[in-house]
Amino acid sequence: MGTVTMAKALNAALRDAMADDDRVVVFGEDVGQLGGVFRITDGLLAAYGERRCFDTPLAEAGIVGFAVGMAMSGLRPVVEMQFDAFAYPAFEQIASHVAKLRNRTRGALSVPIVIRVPYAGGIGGVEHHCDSSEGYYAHTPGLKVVTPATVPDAYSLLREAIADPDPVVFMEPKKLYFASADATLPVTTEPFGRAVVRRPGRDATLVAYGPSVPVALEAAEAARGEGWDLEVVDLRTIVPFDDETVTASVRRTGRCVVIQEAQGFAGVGAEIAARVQERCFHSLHAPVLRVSGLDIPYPAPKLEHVHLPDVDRVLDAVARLQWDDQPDPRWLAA
Amino acid sequence: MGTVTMAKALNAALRDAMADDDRVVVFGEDVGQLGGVFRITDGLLAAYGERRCFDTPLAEAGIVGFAVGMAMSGLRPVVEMQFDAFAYPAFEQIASHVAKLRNRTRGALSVPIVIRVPYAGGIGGVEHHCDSSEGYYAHTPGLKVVTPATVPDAYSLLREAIADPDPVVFMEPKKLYFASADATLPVTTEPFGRAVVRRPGRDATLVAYGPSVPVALEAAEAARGEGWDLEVVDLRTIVPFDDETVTASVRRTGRCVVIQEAQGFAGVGAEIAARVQERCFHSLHAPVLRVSGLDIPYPAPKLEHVHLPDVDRVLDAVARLQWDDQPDPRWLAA
Amino acid sequence: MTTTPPAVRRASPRTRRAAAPPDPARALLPSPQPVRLLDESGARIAVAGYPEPPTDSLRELYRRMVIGRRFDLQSTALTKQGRLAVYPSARGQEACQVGAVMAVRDTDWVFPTYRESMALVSRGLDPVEVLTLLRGDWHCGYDPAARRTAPQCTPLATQTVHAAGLAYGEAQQGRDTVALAFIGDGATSEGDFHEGVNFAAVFRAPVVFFVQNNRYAISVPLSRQTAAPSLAYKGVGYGVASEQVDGNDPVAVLAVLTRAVAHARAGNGPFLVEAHTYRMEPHTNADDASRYRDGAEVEAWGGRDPIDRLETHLRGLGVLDDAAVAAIRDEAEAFAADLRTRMNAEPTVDPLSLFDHVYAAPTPQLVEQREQVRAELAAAAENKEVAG
Amino acid sequence: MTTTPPAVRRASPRTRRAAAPPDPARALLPSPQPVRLLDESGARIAVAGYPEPPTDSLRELYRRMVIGRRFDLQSTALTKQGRLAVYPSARGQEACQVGAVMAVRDTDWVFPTYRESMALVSRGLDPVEVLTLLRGDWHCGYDPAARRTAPQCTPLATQTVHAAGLAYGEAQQGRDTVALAFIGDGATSEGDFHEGVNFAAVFRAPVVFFVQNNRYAISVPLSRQTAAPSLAYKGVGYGVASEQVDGNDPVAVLAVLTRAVAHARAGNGPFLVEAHTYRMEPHTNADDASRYRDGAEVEAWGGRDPIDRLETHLRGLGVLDDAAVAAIRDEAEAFAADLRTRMNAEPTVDPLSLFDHVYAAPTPQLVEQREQVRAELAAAAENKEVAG
Ligand SMILES: Cc1ncc(C[n+]2csc(CCOP(=O)(O)OP(=O)(O)O)c2C)c(N)n1
Ligand SMILES: Cc1ncc(C[n+]2csc(CCOP(=O)(O)OP(=O)(O)O)c2C)c(N)n1
Ligand SMILES: [Mg+2]
Ligand SMILES: [Mg+2]
Repeated sequence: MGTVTMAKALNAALRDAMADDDRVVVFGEDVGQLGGVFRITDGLLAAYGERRCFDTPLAEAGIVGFAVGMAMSGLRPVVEMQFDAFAYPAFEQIASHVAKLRNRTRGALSVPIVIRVPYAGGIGGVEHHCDSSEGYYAHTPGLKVVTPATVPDAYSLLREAIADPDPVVFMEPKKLYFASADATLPVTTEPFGRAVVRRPGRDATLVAYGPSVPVALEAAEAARGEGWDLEVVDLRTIVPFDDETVTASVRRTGRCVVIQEAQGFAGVGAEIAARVQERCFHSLHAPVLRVSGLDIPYPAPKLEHVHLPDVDRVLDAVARLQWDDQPDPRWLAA
Repeated sequence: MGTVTMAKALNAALRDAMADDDRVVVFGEDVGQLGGVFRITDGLLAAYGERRCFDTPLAEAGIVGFAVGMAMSGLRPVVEMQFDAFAYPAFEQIASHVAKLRNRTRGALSVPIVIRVPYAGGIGGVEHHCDSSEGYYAHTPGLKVVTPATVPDAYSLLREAIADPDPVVFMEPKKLYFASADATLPVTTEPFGRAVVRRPGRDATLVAYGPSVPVALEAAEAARGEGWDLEVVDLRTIVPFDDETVTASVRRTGRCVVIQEAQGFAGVGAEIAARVQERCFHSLHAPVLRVSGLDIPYPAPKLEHVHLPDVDRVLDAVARLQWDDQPDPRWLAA
Repeated sequence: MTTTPPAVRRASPRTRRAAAPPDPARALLPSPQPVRLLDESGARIAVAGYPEPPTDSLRELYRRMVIGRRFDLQSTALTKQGRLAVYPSARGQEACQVGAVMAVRDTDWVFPTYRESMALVSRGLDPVEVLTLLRGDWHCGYDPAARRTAPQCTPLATQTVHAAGLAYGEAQQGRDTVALAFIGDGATSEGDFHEGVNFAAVFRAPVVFFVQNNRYAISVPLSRQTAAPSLAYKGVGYGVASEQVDGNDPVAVLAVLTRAVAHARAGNGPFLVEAHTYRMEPHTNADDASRYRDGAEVEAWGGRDPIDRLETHLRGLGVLDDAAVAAIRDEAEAFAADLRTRMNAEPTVDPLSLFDHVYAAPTPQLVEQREQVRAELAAAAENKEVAG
Repeated sequence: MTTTPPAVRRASPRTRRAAAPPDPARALLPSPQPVRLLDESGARIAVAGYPEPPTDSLRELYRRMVIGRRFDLQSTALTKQGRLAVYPSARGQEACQVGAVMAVRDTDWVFPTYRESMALVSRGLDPVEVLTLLRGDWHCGYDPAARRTAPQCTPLATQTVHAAGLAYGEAQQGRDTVALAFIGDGATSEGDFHEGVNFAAVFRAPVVFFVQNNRYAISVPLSRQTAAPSLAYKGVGYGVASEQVDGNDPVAVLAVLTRAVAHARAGNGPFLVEAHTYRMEPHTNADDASRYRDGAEVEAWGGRDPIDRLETHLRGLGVLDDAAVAAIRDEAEAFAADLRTRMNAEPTVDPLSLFDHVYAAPTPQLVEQREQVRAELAAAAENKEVAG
């Protein structure tokens, strides 16, 4: 098919899912005539009509709650939250209903909805447009949390999310929307729950997901110059988590850095670090380190580069992996 | 003063804070005439009148947003969310305004409000009344997150929260409301950011907070029988976090179990485990283990005992701390 | 999709003054006083637009109210015996609870709150299944899909949005389902109520929003929820037809709800009904209502009993006599006795079922946790055996 | 605190029919057509209750609108030059932007959205400080406390609740501050709008909620936000007085807002105003409005220009002549030139300031992170020096 952007791949996934299953309906703010502010729903209204793709009143709790009701009627709603922070008004509906309805009813009701959330930064957006909110969802049992880093995954994971019997929070890294790759669509990649080694390496493992995967790959490339051969694992789905792939990699390499854009405290990266040290303790030559966003509100465009994990910061962390088997002096001093 | 319950200590803290500073106002659902469903605000309306303590319309985003506005006018609102899960409608106000207003305005506006959240389980409550939601707040930069486990701390930390220039999410462990202790009020305990060793021990450190502190203490007591001398650290404030006390303890004991009631995935316990292994790597004889709620929606009363960390589960984790310096076979098998 | 500037379609102000067009809002406003078809003594009042429901329906309404009240009293008693963890009573609200569910079909969907146990029993759900939540066995004891009844909703007002989505989804699939969403006066203050009614209005979804205004949200009086002349006046702001009704007048409740359901089913969009009523009991058995309302108020409302009112009316019509009333009371007693017996048996709930319905299939993480719990339970059972 | 059952204070239905009490809702309903004091040609229309504002005020209104529009055009131009990351234009909405802020005092509080840059400049805030957000330097460039102007709010409708709280807090402390909360038509669908208006109503907080209904929320037309006859009809459901106004009629906007502010300041509680207007530009410079509205519609609205309308009126009154108009235009040009110059200088923002205002004092975790960033920056600077 040639060169495809992630935005186009997501659009194709929606289009194909709607063609294959007429229970699939797409709605949200500006998803109809406009095709979404990122054009992910472009052309769906024209192709499938108002019944299948429509604009709603401007109210996120309403959108998610409406999707719950529509799912109860047998449909398969895919809703768009316009930006990460604008999903917060829907938090109660997501945490108290979407995540729990199957459990509350012992499986009598399911909520096969997909909540698409364009997230994270790196696009020079003003405040409230760049939050990395995956940690909130990953901490909420009953939700699956998925985030593609590649064009084929964008297509395949979104198709799987729509077909999944459970609610999926589908986190789309905004800064990758217009990154393109050679890809032939439709494509089926590894299923939910499987991480993928994007680059094999022997010396240390970089665990990343979504917008941090390209950073990890770039860092691994740069690390070659420093004599480090780094493995990069792309999680793809945060929930369910692929312990097997991550653990196998770290046991092999003996060192691990976890990368995420979100503020670090009590986020997904903390979970990964906690799991890895728990499961790979005797293989580790150094503590599992984390490179994450700072523990501050997302900064204004002019300073976002200071906040975001970049190649240098990743390499700094790699350098601290006690290659000489000496403890990190920072923590000894404390 | 003799025997005081935590509920009474919290009530006294509000009462004294209102007496000392007439900018302090208390409002929320049922906090006036009724004195709150847990009676934490009992008598405040009678003592200070409608201007200082009042019931609001039933709307949590409204309550928190109203508090933001009142704080802008120079007052110091203390608001009550009736139960943990019923704070979710306020999530946008908390994450996008309460947490960020100081930062957005370079300190020109501050939000010295206290959001009181009765939380966690163990009281046989029906669904949506027992969530452990501290992880969501701890993951949000700009919020302080505090949770007392003792009666003196309930008083002192709440007083400090009200006096603090920053917004504080004050998490009150419901199951401890009516636990009592000998205490003389007013009392000043250690300040925000200081963890306290509740029980010294040499063999391993149990890190706990809020409702899990009594479980940790009980487990430490029981562990004596098995020949383990366990130290118990009560965090008291989750944000700011006391790395110093926790790190010093684990470096001394060489082993650590983190206990929390909340579902484990990407919660506060993950952060603690990640930090501890990072900072104490060379002192650790075993991985940092976590005992937490299961990764499921909070269960109905009849099964909550299966969900909640209890003494047995803590002792099981302690037993897995590789006392014979052998790796945990569970993870080798994987 | 495009809009026309106002002046194009509107007469200029000067012309307007000459012949003002009818205010489109008028048709949406409720009656300025609650609709009442029986006065407090049980005598019939004629109100245009609200014909009296068929006598058979009224008799059935009476029967279900009597059983409903008996169920409610029994449930409160069960809390005292420790058989129920908590029970939010609907005593005093029988006309609303029963009238509303009688206005919808079995194929319609009902979205109840924690307060609607009586309504659900009246809809024919098994009372033991209804009480599963309040006994603490599981979150929902009945099959919502089979009974077309959502789980009783605790997070206030959230169910109104689900009702809008369900109703729209059903209509889109060519089914003539109506969704009946219950909500309390206090919960109308929540943002989700606003969004639920608005979504239903914009999509003309067939939803009846039924506000039982029992004057309190736990302890908080209506005056703290709204400064509006009545909650029914919220309808016009959404373009939704609305009505207010005396919620202790069973005939009026059934008549107004019947009209509302017909309006929705006919494709005219949602309908908002506010019923003025009163809960005679505390918020739940755990509440102490004496803290916030006085006995005189409760007593005054006791004098407006909905069952008495309907009984007087039906006796007047010759539809009920002493024997019929006694037979219905007997039926209610039998119902309560059966409930008591069945509630004495404590079902066991398999702890491992905790892992069954978090996802359609458990994640590897849950499989691990399940295995750990299984091992713990096995060890505990073994210890018991050794000890025993 | 206790409530009275309805029948005690209400006449029985029969009595009512004889002499129906006046509907308390009437007084809260808006005029069924938007208030208009100038027709499209600029001719004066008399409307009871809305006296024409003083001529001095109208002249000042005109002046600020001309400067406001010039500011707006300049800002849009700055996006093309890459000097601003994004700019949401208010062109076409000048009557609303300027009229509203002219109706309040400097001691009152204003709660603007992203759309109100023009309003803030008109309020006297430094345009460079206003544009700090959109240039991407920091989230808010002015001192909200000093200017009694909240940061421009992006999370829709959330500011309405802050306005209610601020107004109530001020009143409680004996100050006669009014809060003016701006909001768009789309944002009225959010739950927070409902809660903000309701809190203000219940606590009789002096807030003016000013809805600029510009008929679109980005691409979504008004018909997808509401089925109500007009957004102003939402007021009655909260017990809030309301009005609708022709938002392209500057005289009417100023008159209606002046009344609304007086109503609030006098202690009568909040007031809801809906202004019917239109944004002539896309949602922001990044938006492609041709995807959702056609040129004819835009053109039709262009013919209802608020500045032209007021200019005609003031020329008719003899308050403006060619020279005066030219002088104001010159002033606007000078304003724009000054803005251009000042926006050419890119301020540097200290990266370490990121840690300064997360809390009043940084946590130990932030101190650590700050130290790490400081070290990184020092290393980078050193590398640069070595390289350079
Ligand atoms: C979102 C949310 N906030 C708070 C509560 C706690 N709560 C349960 S019932 C109740 C009062 C509800 O009053 P109303 O809506 O009038 O219904 P009623 O109980 O009178 O039937 C409150 C505050 C809740 N369940 N959900
Ligand atoms: C809570 C929230 N959801 C979505 C958005 C994204 N968004 C920004 S402006 C806008 C449209 C707002 O329309 P309206 O309220 O009519 O104001 P206008 O832009 O027309 O002035 C949307 C959807 C947001 N800022 N906040
Ligand atoms: Mg009520
Ligand atoms: Mg608009």
